[in-house]
Amino acid sequence: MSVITYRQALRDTLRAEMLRDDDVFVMGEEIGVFEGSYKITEGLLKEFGEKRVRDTPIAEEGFVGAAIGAAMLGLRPVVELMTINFSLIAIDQIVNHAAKIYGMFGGQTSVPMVIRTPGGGGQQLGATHSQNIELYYSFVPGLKVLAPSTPADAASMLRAAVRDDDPVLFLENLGLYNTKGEVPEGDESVAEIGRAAVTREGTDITLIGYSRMAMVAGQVAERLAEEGISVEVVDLRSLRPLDRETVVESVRKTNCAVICEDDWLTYGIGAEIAASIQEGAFDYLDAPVRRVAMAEVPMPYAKPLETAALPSIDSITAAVKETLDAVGRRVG
Amino acid sequence: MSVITYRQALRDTLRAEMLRDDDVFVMGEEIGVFEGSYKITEGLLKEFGEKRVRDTPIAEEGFVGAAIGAAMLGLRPVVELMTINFSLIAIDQIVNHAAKIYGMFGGQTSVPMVIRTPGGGGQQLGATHSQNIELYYSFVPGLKVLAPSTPADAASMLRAAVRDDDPVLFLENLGLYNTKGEVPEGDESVAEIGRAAVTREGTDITLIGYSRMAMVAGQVAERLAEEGISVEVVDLRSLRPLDRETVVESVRKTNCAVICEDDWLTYGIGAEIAASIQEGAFDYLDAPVRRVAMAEVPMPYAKPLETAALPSIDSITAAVKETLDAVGRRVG
Amino acid sequence: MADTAKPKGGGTARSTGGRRRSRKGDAPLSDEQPKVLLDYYRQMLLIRRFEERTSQAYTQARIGGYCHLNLGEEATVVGLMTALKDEDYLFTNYRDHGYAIGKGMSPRRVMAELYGRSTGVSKGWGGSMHMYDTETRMLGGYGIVGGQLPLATGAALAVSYRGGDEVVMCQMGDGTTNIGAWHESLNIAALWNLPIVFVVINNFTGMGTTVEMSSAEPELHKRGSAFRIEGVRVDGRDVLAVRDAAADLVERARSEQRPFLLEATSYRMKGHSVVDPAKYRTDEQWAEAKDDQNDPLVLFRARLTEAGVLTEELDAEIAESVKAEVADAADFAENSPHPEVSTLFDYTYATPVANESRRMPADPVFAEQ
Amino acid sequence: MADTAKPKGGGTARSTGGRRRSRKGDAPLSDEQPKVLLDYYRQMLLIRRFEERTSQAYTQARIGGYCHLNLGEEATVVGLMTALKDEDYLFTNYRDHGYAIGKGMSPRRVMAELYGRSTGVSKGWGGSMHMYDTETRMLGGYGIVGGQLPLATGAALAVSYRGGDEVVMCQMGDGTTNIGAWHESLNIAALWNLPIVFVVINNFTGMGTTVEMSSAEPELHKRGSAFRIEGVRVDGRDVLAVRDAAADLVERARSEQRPFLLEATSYRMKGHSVVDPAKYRTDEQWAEAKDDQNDPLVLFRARLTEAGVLTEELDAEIAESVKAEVADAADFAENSPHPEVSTLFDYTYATPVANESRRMPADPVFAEQ
Ligand SMILES: Cc1ncc(C[n+]2csc(CCOP(=O)(O)OP(=O)(O)O)c2C)c(N)n1
Ligand SMILES: Cc1ncc(C[n+]2csc(CCOP(=O)(O)OP(=O)(O)O)c2C)c(N)n1
Ligand SMILES: [Mg+2]
Ligand SMILES: [Mg+2]
Repeated sequence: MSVITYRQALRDTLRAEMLRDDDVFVMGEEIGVFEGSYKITEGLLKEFGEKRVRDTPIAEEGFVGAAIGAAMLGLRPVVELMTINFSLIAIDQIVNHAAKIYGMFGGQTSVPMVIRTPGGGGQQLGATHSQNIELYYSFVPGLKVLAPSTPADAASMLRAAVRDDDPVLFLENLGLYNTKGEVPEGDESVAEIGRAAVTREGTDITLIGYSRMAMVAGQVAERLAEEGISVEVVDLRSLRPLDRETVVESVRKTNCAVICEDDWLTYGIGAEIAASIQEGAFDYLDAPVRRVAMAEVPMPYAKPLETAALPSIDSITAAVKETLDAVGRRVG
Repeated sequence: MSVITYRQALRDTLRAEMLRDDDVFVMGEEIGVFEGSYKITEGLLKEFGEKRVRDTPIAEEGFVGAAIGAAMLGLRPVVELMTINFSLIAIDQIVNHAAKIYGMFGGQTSVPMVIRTPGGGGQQLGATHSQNIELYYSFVPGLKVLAPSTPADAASMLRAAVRDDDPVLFLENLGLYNTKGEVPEGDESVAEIGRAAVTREGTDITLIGYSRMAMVAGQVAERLAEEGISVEVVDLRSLRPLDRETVVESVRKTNCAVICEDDWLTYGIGAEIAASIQEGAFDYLDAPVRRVAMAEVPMPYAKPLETAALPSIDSITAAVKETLDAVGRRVG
Repeated sequence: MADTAKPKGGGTARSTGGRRRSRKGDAPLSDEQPKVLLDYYRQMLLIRRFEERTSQAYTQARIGGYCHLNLGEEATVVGLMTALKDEDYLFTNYRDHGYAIGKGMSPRRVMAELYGRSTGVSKGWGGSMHMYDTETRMLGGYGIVGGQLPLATGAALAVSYRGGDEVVMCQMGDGTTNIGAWHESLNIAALWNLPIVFVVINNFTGMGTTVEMSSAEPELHKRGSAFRIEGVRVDGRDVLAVRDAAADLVERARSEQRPFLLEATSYRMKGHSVVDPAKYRTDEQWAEAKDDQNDPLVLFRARLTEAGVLTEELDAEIAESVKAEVADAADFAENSPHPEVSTLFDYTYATPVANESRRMPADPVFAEQ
Repeated sequence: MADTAKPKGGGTARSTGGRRRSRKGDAPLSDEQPKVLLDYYRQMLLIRRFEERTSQAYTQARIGGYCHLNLGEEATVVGLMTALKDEDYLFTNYRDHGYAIGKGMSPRRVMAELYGRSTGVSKGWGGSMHMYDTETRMLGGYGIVGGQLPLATGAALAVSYRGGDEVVMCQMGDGTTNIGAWHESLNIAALWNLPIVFVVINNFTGMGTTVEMSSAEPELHKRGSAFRIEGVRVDGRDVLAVRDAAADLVERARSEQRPFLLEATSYRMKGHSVVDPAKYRTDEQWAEAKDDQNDPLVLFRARLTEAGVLTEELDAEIAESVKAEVADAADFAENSPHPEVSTLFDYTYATPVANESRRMPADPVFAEQ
């Protein structure tokens, strides 16, 4: 067991996958000479050279599309999009091409590629740089969307993504890069795509999150444990496919649920989770499923406004307590 | 009262708005010389000339962005995107610019523009031309998203969109253009943005749709009425803002609901509706809210596959009946 | 007629040695092999008749969706396809029937695709706009304008990455040179020295919008200048000129490992797609589109006849054989099975995955589990 | 020092008549008005000191988000802004502090924006990357690379639609010339004869990626050729050369009603943003960036001194006044109020609307109703 950062887990895994398979290569803006905006690719150019670590022009549509084309011929590109906000320039290639090529041509050619990109917010980056739009990809059949919240998951899920034959949107998070966690020494495990995980067992209420909010959910559970409230935490891990069964099973046990997400509430990821819970655990639910999400505004730059707009340990805690109140099961 | 097509209602309204206000102009691919892929702009070039009816190059990002810039200076462009599928090329301009400019700069400049675009499917257009991705815009604060289902609504809502000072995504539908409906002669009514409508009253169940599926919902209700089942139909009309109150009020009365939509189910528009209903009418719900939506595949070209993948009067009827069975209230 | 009897697009041409010469369109035919010339002629006629049949089948609702034809562009299609080796890759736009045939797919399977049958080249999943065949290396017709450009660039990247000898050809229309993907793709191809030839079929119009209305530099072959990419314009009515120009650039892309740009001017004989009556065309535009002098088949027939390569008898024979082949293709399509509804979820993912949705519209969300 | 005392970006220059002359960078200063030259000098120094202060405040966490400076680009900024009339419009990228000041915003309100205060030019909603001011017609700094190009083109369309006399200037970096929006925007501007000048600030690098690595035609002013847009390259270290070149193109855009392209080469003195130590720079690149010969302030100071326009005394005086102005700006920012949380929902929509979400994260969905 060693304790490493989420960033380190990604970097180590990328490197190992490149060593394992010559067809794996990385491309993106500023990933070579600059070593990555968030330094995930640090050292790779030096080790692997320009052929396998490709600095691209600022042309998201062009280089994401080029990665798709290269994947059609059997290479396994891992593309970095500097942040998910910039993916909007490449989204036609992702949604209308990467996601369609296997089906539209009757299963003749798969598209084995990974698009790594961080979401996040809370860094005063302003309206265009603080969006969490994983929804756009999670909605699309033909894509797989992974959203690990721990270094161990980051490693095993990135391994799975690189080895999978379909296009995978691999969601990272600015707020997770420096977080640390245990990763088994010499771990070679490959996560199964499409599986959520109960990351903390509990009996009073189910708290659901993914990516950074799965970590925050754990912190909320920790805090509520001190008040004697037993929170079960579900980390979705995979947004497409979505593991409804694990979520619903938990709610059947706890009889109530709160979802925390840092995208916007209306039509956000949590909407599907809530809709699924009411459909799959209707007879078990003792209170409405609540969602805690970002305020629905273009994110302001000013710190007090940004802080107010984002979900926090406090706001999630409040929603959990109110839900427990509603079912008359408040413990603390 | 005159009975006209949805297409005619749009065309008449566009023309009237252009006559009313010199700052209103239309632009898009093939809308002038070609008179529009779906002939909504037929005759406009001849009447208004090239200045106000602008054929653009195939450059969705460029001309949508240009419309935004023109709107910042106070013009009121009405842009046509040939189908919503092609909006993915312009989405960065819509989401990162049109939706942000008012807020990001502290409310200094509004962006009074309309983007008209049809969704739809069921025409064997294949995977890249059969998507319903209004979700992408409905998710974004700063945008308004309208989805009329009748000629009368098409007219009054387009009027509202053109006169509104914010960017409006105006969703039309290939399957509605030839449908007919009554529009009051000389009608000048301006719809209130953000309001759903109960388009048919009923007592047994609430059936919710928008755009073409609101029309289909009406047909389902009609058919079920023959079996003695009283369906209340809610047409969402506005996807952003979303009128949850009207939906929830109906469900509080009928105690159960089905949503029909022709986008994909997981994370689709219906997810938010179901999530909102369970939150707003929790104590009134006698059965889970069901959703009938498109199968989650890249849409195949072959007719039998396409037909199977799409929601239909039959599949919606089945879901309604199963829901009524579940609440033990099946009448017919 | 068995579809194996059809001469493959690039096949016959590859046996000739004359492709590298950059010859004028009206150069004498004396140093061409008659067999090869007749093969071109037959291919052009095959595409003409195939498209006419397509148009008819569309009108009879045997074919759905959008349907864009290569009528008037036969010399361009055949000339381009002849310039490629079997192992070279092709990406096109949605106006792709002729290319599919020219690259070597059997007309039977192309027609079956149009009919949406499981014997179609894309198993009925693609339709008119989305012909694809791994074997003949046509890596797809694409319906999003410009969508194929980044993909083709990426295919060339893969070739270069592996040190391969193949060239990628990326076909598109004139209107496509105005979209951002054009700029990003050509820039990347030039920066990374990729073996790709971008081919613009300039039929002078997008749907109804002319090149002058949409391209600030209407001499499209010059637009490579923004990337230091050499561009050539060729008369797309002349199959030999197209072949020579294309072969020259394809071979240079192969040996020099860098991208080139080819513009072929030709006339779209009909509307943008089968349903388009092209009412917007001016009298002058119609005259041009209908002028025999702009019909590649009329032109080539005259030239072959004049050179004594084609006799009236031979022409009738070829016409008969082409007619039979097209009829056979339509019969094959008509008699092929529709895809089974049970296959609806077969092609969402190549790697099977837990919790994938296989829900039919009427199913509740939890029925599947 | 009251912020009204600051000479407005374009203000002083507009009183001179010499802007149209296309003069070499090292032409004699004899036919320039000393007052005007000193104004340029002061503005350049103001931007230099302002950015140094910005950098410091960022390090002290008074400023958040990303923060990109104009250090090394002062001559370019001032030269460009001087070429514009008050009524002309400006769009820039995120490297926009200097432009905001140059176009006429008070340093106070620019600094307050950086501090995220409600007295900021964008009321604290924009931050470093998003300076905006209706009055001075700077219509925004934009953080999405290339995002401003279609917008600026549209602003020029509005001017043209109304038959106005204004010109739009659209600034961007060298790396931005590789994105699709560049192509689409320049093409549209040329097709529709729009009065706009696209200005590329070529500081030879994106973040760490050089122009040669990212642009297949690295002589960026030549890329207008794909649209028949005339392009000019100017030495961005020389404020007068930039002014002349820019004024020439701005006035031609005004009178000829068509777009132009201007490339200004200059040196980015520091990293891409305040947090970037630019470790990737080679020794040679660092030498270049630090070379006094590439520092526009050093160059202009020497030239003014040599011409007798600037004395040591005057220089000290200007330095003092600039220092005071920057300190005043920082004080003003520091003492300005933060926006109230109660204003969070004030700027989602310009036209109020039924059922708009005004939900705080902890609120249930139906609390608001
Ligand atoms: C991104 C996108 N925008 C618009 C369309 C609609 N559309 C289909 S074909 C076409 C015209 C294309 O013209 P050109 O590139 O010249 O090809 P041609 O049809 O003449 O072969 C348009 C606008 C589309 N399919 N994709
Ligand atoms: C669409 C998009 N892609 C990537 C980025 C990240 N990014 C910000 S600045 C920058 C480099 C821009 O270089 P250049 O255009 O030369 O401007 P400079 O910073 O040198 O002034 C990049 C890649 C972005 N903001 N937007
Ligand atoms: Mg064309
Ligand atoms: Mg730069």
